[in-house]
Amino acid sequence: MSVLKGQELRIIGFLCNWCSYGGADTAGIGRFVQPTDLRVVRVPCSGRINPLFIMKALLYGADGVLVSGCHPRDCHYAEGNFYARRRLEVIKALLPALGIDPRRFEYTWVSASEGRRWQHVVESFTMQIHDLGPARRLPDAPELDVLKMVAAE
Amino acid sequence: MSEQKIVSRKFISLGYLPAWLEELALGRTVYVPRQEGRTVLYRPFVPGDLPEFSRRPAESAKHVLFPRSEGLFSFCRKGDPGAPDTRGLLLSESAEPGQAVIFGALSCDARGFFAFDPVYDGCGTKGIAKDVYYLKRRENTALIVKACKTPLSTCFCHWTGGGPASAQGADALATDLDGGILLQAVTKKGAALLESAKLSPATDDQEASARAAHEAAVKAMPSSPSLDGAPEALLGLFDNKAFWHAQSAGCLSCGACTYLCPTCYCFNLTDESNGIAGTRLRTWDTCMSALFTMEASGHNPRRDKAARLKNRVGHKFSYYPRIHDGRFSCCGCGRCIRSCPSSVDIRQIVLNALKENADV
Amino acid sequence: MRIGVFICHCGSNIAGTVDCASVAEQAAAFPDVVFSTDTLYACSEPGQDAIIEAIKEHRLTGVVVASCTPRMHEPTFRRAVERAGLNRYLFEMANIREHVSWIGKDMQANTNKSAELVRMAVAKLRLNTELKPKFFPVTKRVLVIGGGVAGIQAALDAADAGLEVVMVEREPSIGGKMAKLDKTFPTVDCSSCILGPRMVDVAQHPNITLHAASEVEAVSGYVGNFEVTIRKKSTCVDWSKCTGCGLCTEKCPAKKSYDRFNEGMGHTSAIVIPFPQAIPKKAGIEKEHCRLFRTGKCGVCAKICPTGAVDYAMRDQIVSVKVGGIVAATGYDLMDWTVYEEYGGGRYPDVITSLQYERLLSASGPTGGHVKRPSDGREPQSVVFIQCVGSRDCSVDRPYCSGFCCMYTAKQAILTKDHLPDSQSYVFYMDIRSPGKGYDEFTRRVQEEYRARYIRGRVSLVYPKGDKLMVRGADTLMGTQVEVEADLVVLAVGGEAARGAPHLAEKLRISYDAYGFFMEGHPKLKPVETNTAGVFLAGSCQGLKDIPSSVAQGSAAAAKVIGLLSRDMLESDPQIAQVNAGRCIGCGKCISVCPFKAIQETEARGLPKVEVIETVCQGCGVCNATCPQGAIQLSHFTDNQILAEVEALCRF
Amino acid sequence: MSDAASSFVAPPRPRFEAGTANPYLPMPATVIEVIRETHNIKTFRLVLQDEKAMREFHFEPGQVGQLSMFGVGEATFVINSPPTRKEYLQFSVMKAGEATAALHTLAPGDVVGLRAPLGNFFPYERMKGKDILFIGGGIGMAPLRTLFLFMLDNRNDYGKISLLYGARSPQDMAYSYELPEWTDRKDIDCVLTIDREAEGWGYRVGLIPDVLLGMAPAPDNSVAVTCGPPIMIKFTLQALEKLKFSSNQIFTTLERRMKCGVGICGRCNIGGKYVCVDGPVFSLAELKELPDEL
Amino acid sequence: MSIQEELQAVIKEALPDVSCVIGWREGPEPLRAAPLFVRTPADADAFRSGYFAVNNPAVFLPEYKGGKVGVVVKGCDARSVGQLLAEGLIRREEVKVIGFPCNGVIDVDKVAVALAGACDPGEIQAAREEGDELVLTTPSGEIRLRKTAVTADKCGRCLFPNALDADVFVGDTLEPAVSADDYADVAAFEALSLEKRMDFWEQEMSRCVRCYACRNACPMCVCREHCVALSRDPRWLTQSDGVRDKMFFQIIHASHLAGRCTGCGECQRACPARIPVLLLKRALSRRVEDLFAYRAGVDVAGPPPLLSFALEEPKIKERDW
Repeated sequence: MSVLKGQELRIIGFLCNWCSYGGADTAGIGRFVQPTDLRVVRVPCSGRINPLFIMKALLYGADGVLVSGCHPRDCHYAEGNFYARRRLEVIKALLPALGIDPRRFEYTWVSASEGRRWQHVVESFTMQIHDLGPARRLPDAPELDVLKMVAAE
Repeated sequence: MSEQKIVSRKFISLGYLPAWLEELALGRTVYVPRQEGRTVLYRPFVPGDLPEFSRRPAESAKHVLFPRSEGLFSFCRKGDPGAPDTRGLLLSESAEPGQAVIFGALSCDARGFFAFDPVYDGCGTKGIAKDVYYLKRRENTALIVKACKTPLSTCFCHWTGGGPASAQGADALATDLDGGILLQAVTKKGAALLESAKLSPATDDQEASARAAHEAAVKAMPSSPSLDGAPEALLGLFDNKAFWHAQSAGCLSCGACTYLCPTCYCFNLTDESNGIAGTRLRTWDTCMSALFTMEASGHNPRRDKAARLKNRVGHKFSYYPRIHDGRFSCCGCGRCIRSCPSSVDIRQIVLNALKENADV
Repeated sequence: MRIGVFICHCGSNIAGTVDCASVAEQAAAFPDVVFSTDTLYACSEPGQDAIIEAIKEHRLTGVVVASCTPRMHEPTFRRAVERAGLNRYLFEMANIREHVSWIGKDMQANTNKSAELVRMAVAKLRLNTELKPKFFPVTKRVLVIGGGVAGIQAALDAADAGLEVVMVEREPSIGGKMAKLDKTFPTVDCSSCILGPRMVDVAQHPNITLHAASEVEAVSGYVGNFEVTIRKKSTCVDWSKCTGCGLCTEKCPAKKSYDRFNEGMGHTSAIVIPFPQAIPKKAGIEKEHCRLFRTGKCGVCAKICPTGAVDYAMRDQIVSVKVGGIVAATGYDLMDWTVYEEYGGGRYPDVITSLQYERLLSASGPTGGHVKRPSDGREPQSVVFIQCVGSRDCSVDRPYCSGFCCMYTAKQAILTKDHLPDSQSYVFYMDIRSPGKGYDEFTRRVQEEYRARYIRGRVSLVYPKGDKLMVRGADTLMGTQVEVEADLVVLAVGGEAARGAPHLAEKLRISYDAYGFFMEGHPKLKPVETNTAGVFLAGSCQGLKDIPSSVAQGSAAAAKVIGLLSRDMLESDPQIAQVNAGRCIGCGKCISVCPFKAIQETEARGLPKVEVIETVCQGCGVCNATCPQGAIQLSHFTDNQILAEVEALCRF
Repeated sequence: MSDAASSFVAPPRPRFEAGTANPYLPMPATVIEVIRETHNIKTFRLVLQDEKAMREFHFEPGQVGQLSMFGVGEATFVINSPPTRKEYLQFSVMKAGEATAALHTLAPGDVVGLRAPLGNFFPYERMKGKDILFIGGGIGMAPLRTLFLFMLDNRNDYGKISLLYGARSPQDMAYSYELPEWTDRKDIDCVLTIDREAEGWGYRVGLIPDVLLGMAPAPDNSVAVTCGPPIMIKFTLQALEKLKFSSNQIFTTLERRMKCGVGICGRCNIGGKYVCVDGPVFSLAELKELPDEL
Repeated sequence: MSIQEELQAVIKEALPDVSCVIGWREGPEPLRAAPLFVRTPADADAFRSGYFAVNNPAVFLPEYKGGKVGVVVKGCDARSVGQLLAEGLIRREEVKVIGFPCNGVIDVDKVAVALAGACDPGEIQAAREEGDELVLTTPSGEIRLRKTAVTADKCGRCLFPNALDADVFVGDTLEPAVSADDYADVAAFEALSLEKRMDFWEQEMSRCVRCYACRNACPMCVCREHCVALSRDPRWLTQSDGVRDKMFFQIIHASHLAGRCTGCGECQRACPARIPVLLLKRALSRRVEDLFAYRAGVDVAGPPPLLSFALEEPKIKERDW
């Protein structure tokens, strides 16, 4: 039930509903073939994305995290992506200090019409993560091993 | 030392210590004080890496018997693939703990378990429930304490009924002598550990030197005030808000004091789950946190830090002794003082309480 | 929770590359899932009925449908579960079509990915709670931005339905591009004869307030209650006094001013009434041409004006208005064709745009309807039309078809023959696109009846030869090079998004595409809606289209607004921020970041707290990402819900 | 401990009887019925999955249990069905925090965990032959219900039995479906009251302490048992004292955040008393000896 | 009059106006002063400033919101006061800030290193400063240490030895020893391989006991009992002893301090497991300073950088896909 062994890595995308999720849909409607590693979490706005979601994902098992929102000035909520831009940019600085390759996290802007661009972003980011390989994970508490029972079955 | 009967005695020269520890580590986890980063902690012995005795460990050894976090049991909701509508529940208790030895703990660490024992054995609540997890570990773990020579400025074990070379709560006592260590077992479990070819028989002279060392260590400690009146004094001050407000002014409400304390035994229970599987965790908890007593409704009987500090001091020097034969649930190790970012001094609070109560 | 999972095949759209049965089987083992199945078309009537039946039979308290994008059918399925008695928010979708089956060919990978997306949806659903909308009153007034034919149609329809309409037009007169046209295809009827009366209706309709020479400055608020600021640009003429008598334009000494209405095909005065049928018919000073403004000496118009309407010191005025809905009908502009060096890049006076040609053809134009070459005023005998100038041309980043050029070129060729019976027209084209009613017949007529020569091929060069222009191009059907001697070259210049369109889109918080055209809510199902509730689109601002389509969209947008504002109260989306007062420490960080000023300070038992103004919150969640304690949570997208999705992927 | 023993009643200490030596291990139980009492109170009826354990399950009126929502956690509730009616164990849950919110999602057939019985209980033996006055407010009726029904099932052991039960409004009244039976019974005196006038309400209107003073029960050979929200308890105790009930004649139950339920985890203490083992039932006399930390 | 005596006088003077003045007194250990709460003039005699007065008294200020309180601050402490003010967590009119020039404070951990096993630092019976030296009385005699070897790292990069925005400033202002913070510590750490960096944290965080002293000693961590560390809604963390969760808490702490951390180092000093948790915060501070030219507690006029934005961000170089 986990990622396909040897073929896929675990990439999580946080996409704003109005632009980038739509852009990913547009790419789908256009049948723009993409690698299958990415799993998308839909959020209303890139401003909703607490940078800690990214850190959580990276620390707890993701090999890469991609955030995409509306282009600056094009936010459905006017300002959300402006806040996001600052916060995402700042949180990136934490990765090298933790020993996590900063290339494991990228953010970008894709509008609902940019299906092609989305395809390109997914392709290049997935390739980038595959180049980096599986991420090292800090050990979890042994007493929580039971939580992985599902995977074992 | 005097209050306990010595079951057996051995001597080990310093050169043999690593080999003996390695021998002990066969089939057991041996915990020793080890330098970690900028501090000394009780960590599993690693061959080739000698215990660190030049500094006293920052933490107590209680995590060996009472882990910071342990899974009490796991649960799994099994769906029947044929009929997903029926869901059974699978509960399984966590595995039994293995054998362990703590070597080189302090006397105060051993006395800390004294505070645990009656509570976790159900004595405090007159036998209603035995904590099988702690008791099993207690049974499986042998404790060799090492006598202290010089006190730290924060030490006050002798105020609380202990001493720098007490073996209370331990299985054996180790004392540094020239060229080696004298080992004196006070329990059968301790004696069994001393059955090793790496150890040589101890002499009466060695025991005499040890006794002298113990006496010197006791002497090195400043004189101790009487805390006999503490239980009543603290109860008497229960409603004295100003007193507790002043005592707690510097408190930051963190858990450093309680987590490093050898006698603090409070815990929390939380569930963690993922999908259909989960576990119930028992984790250390601290009465210094407002959340400790916060009720779901938002009501909190100990809303401010004064009330919480009062509970910590009160529990150790009043409520606990009133249930447990007058014994304090404080071993005087001073770790709460040393580890407190604000240097809150529990000794001073108890003395202040005695004074304040006397003044009233 | 008792969860039911439905994996949709979408015919073969999903089932073609996803093993839906396997996904359903895997989902059966997910926590709280008590029922799991695959279904051919979940959105079809039998599909929806099956969901409803399953809810009842298995006493489901939550539903996951894995199918297409939630942007498509989330509302559909929400209504379905609601029909079965569930709260509509106890429903989640997994997008296994646009995000899986349509973008990957590997069945195994797709199946695995689909199952994981369903696992995420289940994980989130387990934390969903019932949410109920609140109701708030609406302002029954609509703002129409743009007074072209689409905007006029929308305004009149809405006004006739009893709504108050505020129309904002950037130019001094409404009418838009259509007002400049001589005739319209395929009927060749007079443009101003059909548009003029509608413009008058706008002016006279009791429900319509017109702000010409005005622009939307700012938009705040939300559906049902927008607050719009309008900048009324100074025309230096007090329109409340101006009678449109035209005396000033006659006496104005700056007669050589650029004539914008006529696309520069003639000259006009600096104080100007754009055209005789202008609505409003008011004069305005074009400062860049006015002597007084350029030299400080003149003032003739002020002296001559019988009503004393001229006011050189006039300032822009700011007007605020509350509206419940907005129709954007901002039209298009012609692309800047001078990038085409091969057509002379604007250096040859006898190479003109189709819109300029319209003005030459128009009886109300600068030549009174006589077709004359701009260079020497001669009647052209040979007229070459070049199509697809700035359309379907990736080299100038205009890959799209403007849609209307084939038709108007045919029309102009016909009109040329009507005006100059001895003339010969040549049309260079790529393809003839004429799919409308009577359109193809029309393009055939121009070739067969009016003998215009249609040459399939692109023009590679236009160059002057004596007082003529040589047009060199390929005839791809003949496979030869051709060169045509022309007296006049008319470029069928394509359209592009109106100048400043992206800027307006940002104010309206709607999306626009790479070319500046506004994004509709759904290309098929929501052609005049946007993703911002209460904002609708009409006409070419959404994508280039001809007059009938623009008018149809104007009516469609009006219908949407009328529907929206027919209610006294609107439902607010309950996916808004909520404060857990027990966790809030009143630090106010959320207040400072909220883009909508939807959070305010309050107090509980003497402690500072914040609260959300429910009808103002738009649900962006910036506050949620800002609050360090997580005391303010965006309903339906709470931290725990998002974390559950992340953990469903990571920790297993 | 000697101080407690000397008071009028020392609630007997319970023994842990969860059927296992591990006091933390819950017994799986199946929800057989869910009753929506009010907008935020639901009642759950459970049976232990182990039939033998269910048959042999023994508890006393007033004892509590820890209900587990696996994956969420535990919360403490009184067993509010009487030991005399053992076809199921009943708990009433008011929605307040995470665990109670999760419990509210339970449907028949769902599985929960139960650690019970825990804590002490009402000294019903010593109440025999006395007149019993129950005073319950809102969800506070739950702990009274078990003793009340227990006494009805042993009606001859007790003297006059009166119940004063109040809630904010008729909609806030739990066990409303049982009330007609109680009010109709001739061998008990059942008074219902709501805080403010409401349409269709056929009983008393007024705050519990006021109604109580109006009822003016005689303290002689009586015991008052009360439970409810803190503010109601405060004024009810005052009213009882005004009516000359002594602090030995008044019993109530305390609530405190609990985790282990067996006196170890250390959070429910009031001074040296642990509510989870020394309580939840206390006489007013005992409460008065405790430090003031409620 | 020494600065300490002058400060005592100033505290006494301030007293009628404030409910108490927060400063330092001698602690139970010679090397560590403890917080002092001066409520009566007599209390002021216990006041001590100087090398051992490490605690940041600003941490207590939010507790006293609503009434007027005095606080004696070093330069670094004053930045915390400044940031609390900038965020509206305390009110300017409710604090009386008493500043003085600070020559640096001790790092007790460095003493342990400098002693090199000669004795347990806890055995030190007395300590005094003599010029550039620290003289320690131990059971085995006097030990002299060079102060430069045991002074806190933050003092070496201190740009503001004189309390900013003080109502009363005692003594002559000092010139800072350096002109800019070069974040050499962060750079040095990041020069290690990614593997080594993660190894480091794995090792360090394994010692964490989750006591949250780091958080509670932080003057900017005002959430305290409302902190997400223990909450279930939102539930960012389990309560387990796993390195992952413990590391993640430090990430939460650092991220919540991004653009707010003044670098006082109390988090690290408070840690009973001696985990160098300040490093993560400094990595973010460096970024914030680079991007927005913002230093918490100093550049407090505008809104904090992460609670605001600019339409164009000249310093943010987005990836070009």
